[in-house]
Amino acid sequence: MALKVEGLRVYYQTLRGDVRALDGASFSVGDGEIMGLAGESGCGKSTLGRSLILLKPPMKYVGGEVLLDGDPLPIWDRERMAPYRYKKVSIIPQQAMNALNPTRKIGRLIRELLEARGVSSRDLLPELKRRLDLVELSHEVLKMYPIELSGGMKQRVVMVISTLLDPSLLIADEVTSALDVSTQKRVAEMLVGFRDHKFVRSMIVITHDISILYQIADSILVMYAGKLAEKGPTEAIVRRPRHPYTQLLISSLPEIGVRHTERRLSGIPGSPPPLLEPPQGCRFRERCPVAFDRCREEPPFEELAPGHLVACWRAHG
Amino acid sequence: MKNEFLYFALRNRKLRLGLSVVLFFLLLTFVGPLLTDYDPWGYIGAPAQPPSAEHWFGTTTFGQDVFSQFVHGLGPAFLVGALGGGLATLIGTAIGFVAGYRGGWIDEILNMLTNIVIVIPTFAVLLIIAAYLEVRSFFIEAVFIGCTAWPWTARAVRAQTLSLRAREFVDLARISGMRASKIVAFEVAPNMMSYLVMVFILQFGGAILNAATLDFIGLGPTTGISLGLMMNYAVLWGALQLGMWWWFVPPGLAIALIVGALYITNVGLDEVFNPKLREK
Amino acid sequence: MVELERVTKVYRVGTFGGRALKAVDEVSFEIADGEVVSLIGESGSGKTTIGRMILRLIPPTSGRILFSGMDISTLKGKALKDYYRSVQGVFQDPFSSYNPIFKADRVFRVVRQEFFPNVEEGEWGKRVEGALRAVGLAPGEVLGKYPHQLSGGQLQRLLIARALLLDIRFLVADEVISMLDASTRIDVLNLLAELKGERGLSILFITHDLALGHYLSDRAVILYRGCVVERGPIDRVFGKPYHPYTRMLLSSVPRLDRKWEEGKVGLKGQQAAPTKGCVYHARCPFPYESCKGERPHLVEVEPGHLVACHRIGETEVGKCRRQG
Amino acid sequence: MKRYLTRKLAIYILTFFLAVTIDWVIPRFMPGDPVQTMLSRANLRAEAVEVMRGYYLKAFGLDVPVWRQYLNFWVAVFHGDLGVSVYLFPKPVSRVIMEAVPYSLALLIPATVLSWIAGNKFGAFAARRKWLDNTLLPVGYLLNATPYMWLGILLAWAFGIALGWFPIAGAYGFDRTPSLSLGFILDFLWHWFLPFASLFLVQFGGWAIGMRNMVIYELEADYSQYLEALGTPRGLIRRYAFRNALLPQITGLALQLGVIVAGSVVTEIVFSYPGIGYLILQAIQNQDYFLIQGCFLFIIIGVLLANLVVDIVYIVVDPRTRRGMMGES
Repeated sequence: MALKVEGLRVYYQTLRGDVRALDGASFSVGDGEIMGLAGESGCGKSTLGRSLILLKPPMKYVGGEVLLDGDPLPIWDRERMAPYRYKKVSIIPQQAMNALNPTRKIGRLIRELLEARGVSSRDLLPELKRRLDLVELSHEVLKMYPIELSGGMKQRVVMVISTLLDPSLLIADEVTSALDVSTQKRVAEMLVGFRDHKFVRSMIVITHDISILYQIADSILVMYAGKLAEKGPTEAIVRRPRHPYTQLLISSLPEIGVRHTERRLSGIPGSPPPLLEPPQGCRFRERCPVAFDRCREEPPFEELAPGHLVACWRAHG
Repeated sequence: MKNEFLYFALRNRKLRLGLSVVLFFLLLTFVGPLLTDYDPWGYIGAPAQPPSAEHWFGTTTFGQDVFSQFVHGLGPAFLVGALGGGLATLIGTAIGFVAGYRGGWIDEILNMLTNIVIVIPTFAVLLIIAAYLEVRSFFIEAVFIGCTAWPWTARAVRAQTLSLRAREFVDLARISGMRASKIVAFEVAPNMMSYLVMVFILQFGGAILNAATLDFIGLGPTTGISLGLMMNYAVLWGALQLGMWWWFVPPGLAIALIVGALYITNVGLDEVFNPKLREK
Repeated sequence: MVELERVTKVYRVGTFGGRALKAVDEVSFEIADGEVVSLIGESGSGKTTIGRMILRLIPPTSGRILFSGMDISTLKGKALKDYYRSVQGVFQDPFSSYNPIFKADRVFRVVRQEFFPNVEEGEWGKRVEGALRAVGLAPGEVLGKYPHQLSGGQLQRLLIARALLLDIRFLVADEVISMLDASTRIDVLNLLAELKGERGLSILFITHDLALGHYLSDRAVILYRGCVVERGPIDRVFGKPYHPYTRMLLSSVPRLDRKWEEGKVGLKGQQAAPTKGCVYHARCPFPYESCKGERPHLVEVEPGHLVACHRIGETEVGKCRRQG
Repeated sequence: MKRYLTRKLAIYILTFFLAVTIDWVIPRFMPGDPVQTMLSRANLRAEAVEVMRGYYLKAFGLDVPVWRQYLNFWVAVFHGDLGVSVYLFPKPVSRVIMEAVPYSLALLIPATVLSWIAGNKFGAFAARRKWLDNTLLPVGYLLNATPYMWLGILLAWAFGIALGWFPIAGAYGFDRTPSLSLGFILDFLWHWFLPFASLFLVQFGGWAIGMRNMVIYELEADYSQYLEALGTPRGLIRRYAFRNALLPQITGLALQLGVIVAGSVVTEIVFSYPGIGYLILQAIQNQDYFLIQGCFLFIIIGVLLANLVVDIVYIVVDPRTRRGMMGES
């Protein structure tokens, strides 16, 4: 197991109290696995991603453990976590377009960043160039300022920088969201390429778009309102989802070939519960068409079939 | 919304501190003259006396009561601040709105004007105008200050208007058939109220400092008393050499405290208005 | 109902308007009564600019936009207001569509103030409730709330209700669901479909998402770099696309029913904006020499289905399809 | 970059044009008869009156059309002919000013440059360091709110009178004449220190606070967050933040120039320091209008030149302007 997360709880501190953005997450990601992390806005998926690398206020560590390659990650300690960052865990942030210092040439930025982490930039230069080729960027970008690149180019630069030290775990946070479909496809394929070239051992791809995950992920973890709803192999999640939320979510996605006159799709009525004071029991209960009495108790996140976990009483019953 | 604002406003330490200091001096402006019977210009006592029960802030080289001068000088400071600062805010806001909302060549011209007035040292212009005016009043001083201090406000308001204008609610107002002036007044401006309040506070403080500088070099109002004028006389008539600290400390300290408190109030307001800056 | 005739928009960029940027380049198409047309393109295709020109938020540089045969650029004063009675828009970002310091239902008051100053309070209240119910909102749940207290889906519905108060005949829906969550998206789409069906509303549905376009519309217009490269009935454009760009788009869409093919979509050549020749030639997998020099015109390949590609009309078409 | 600089230059030239016009308009179109008023108000020696009247008539050229007068004024300005000082009769205004300028610059340049550097360093250092930050804020705002002359007066009183460590008037002792001897230089520095310190301190507060706010803003920026997520040591992140925060501070310096000049004028007055500021006070007290006008023009030209220098520095420091990437000023 490359990554093992056990009972992780991370809250957001606000003046009104703690927002329980991530309320107990237990899962693991295997060697060479690309795990997709899906869910709607505010479900806690970005909180989960970020807390694995940089947990800082207003985020608050409440409990849980994280093991990477068998070693515990001190994610609650901002200082002690520093040596693990980049070398062990790395991230492609959501705002990749703004992630580069505007007043440094990209080559120099990379050099200074590597030297600061005690890595010789000279030794890595050939590899850096090889990877720029891989993401279809000319070596000239090293002599340019970020402002001279397009948004997409900046994002690919960030992708190369983030993976340059071959981290064990890469977190890709909404990397494809703002992109056009054609670019989206290439970028998604590049992520897979990073894994195939062993630049990263395993990867968590955070997105709200399940169809992207279907293309590139080995497994998908669906979150709802700060809790894990379902995790399983991609094919199983898309074809045979067991959690009612996953089922409704997937059936609400329009596909090419579907027309409203022929097959009318429908969304999920209602909206997610407030995470400031979340309801007891299953958090999807209010919107769930098959909810019953037992859902007042919290359903366990348990294995149904090998590698397929669901938090739903109906699925277990 | 409103209650939340009030809640944070009352809890904010900087805001409370800043406002109390400003209010204290404002109160003193009104109450102060009642506490003293002395004519600020009258030669009423022994010269160069240190503070005493009779003369709370001592007397000048000529035997004038410093406390009386001080409390009478506070009023003009607030007056020039409110009037000059208000005028600067008004001009700057108007130019910023027009330039930012209309865009095009109007924007180009107003922008050019703003840039020119920004590089002209305000003080030098005030200097030459004041020098040629034989009779000067607080009102004229405030108007001149207001007419030269607006550029940074215009620039900031223009930038904000530009960004608000690009928001979709402005488009929605336009396809509701609303006229441009109405959109600025009812859609754009209300979003900037908090910002404009802060601009006014800064302009207020700036106008007080500007006026004090002019008064100090003898280009202030030709009649009346002001804090800047007190410092002018103190320096001219040897308060320094004679060690008469009670003469020059109060006026400068009052200005520094009032303006400083205004700045602190501003930081406090900024924290109240922008949740991101609130103390954690 | 709405007709675009060789509409062009050139933006001046740079401090003194030094460079010109052609956002929309001689675009012509029309939207018939009761028809939903999808305007599909990636960022920089000019799709939003077209929507804004139809709403008269910006003027075209050249060309005409006709509404019921009338050139909308000539409208002024009352005539313009009447135009807005029939033509309305809903935009991409629901949160930015509301003034954050006012309650959300202020959009209704503005409509009353501007269009129906004579309708009395009670009557107006009934109309608002009617419009809210028509878009599937419970009046009690949304009236009197601030925008941040409502969800994106609710806000977009409110805007559609606002348009309905005006008895509109044509709606410009600019990426209206791209910022909504997947679980509420489809309901807004269904709502638009109902309005078309029940009220005979014409809709210009601007989107970058081909699946959404396909779900809702009757016809599609594919834009690339400000030019129409293909347009026609939706099932023809999606079922039998001719233009290499349309085909590339379709093959790049992530789908849940099949995996991506190993097609190589290059990222290079995306930056340069060609001034002559086919707008797509730098990225086209099978360009001709003539593609560089001459811009292809839209050619009708089957009834109502037009394509702008030099390969069309030649026997190569079939071959080109097989390769793509 | 070329466009950026051209635009700036155009503004400066326009500004200069406007300033000269103001300088010409104000004495002419203020209420009353300027020549008569000036002559009657000025405390002139008898023999000077006639010379002055002749000069006024020539300078104001009241017998030629207005446009001609305006043109003549420009010609005179370009010849450096700004009239004759009344108070230091018969010295030409330009010479009076030139003699005062070195003293003003000796105060202004070091005080401005050093306070800018020190304020920025200190502000960046204090940002996000709780204890320092909590002290910096109130002290900085108070310093920034302090009228320049008052701080000058306080320093003069405390260190000049009460403690007696420094002289509080003049640029050098009465018994000395300017020379390059060590004795004179030490004496000069001794006189220079207090006015310098008072100018320095007020500005220091402003820069420190501005920098503190900018650094905090930069540390919140996406690129800082990204670097932190990659485990970059705080030193490098702060270095980047500092460097990027400097850019708005450079622009801020240009915006502050007018205020700084005003501050140095009153500081010179407090310390009777023989620069332009002290000259202005003398001119006002002696109603020496030509001298006031000359000082006005001189300050404007000085500030415009300083603005140009700041612009060039900005171009050197910000790579984006060099690459022609700046849309707007």
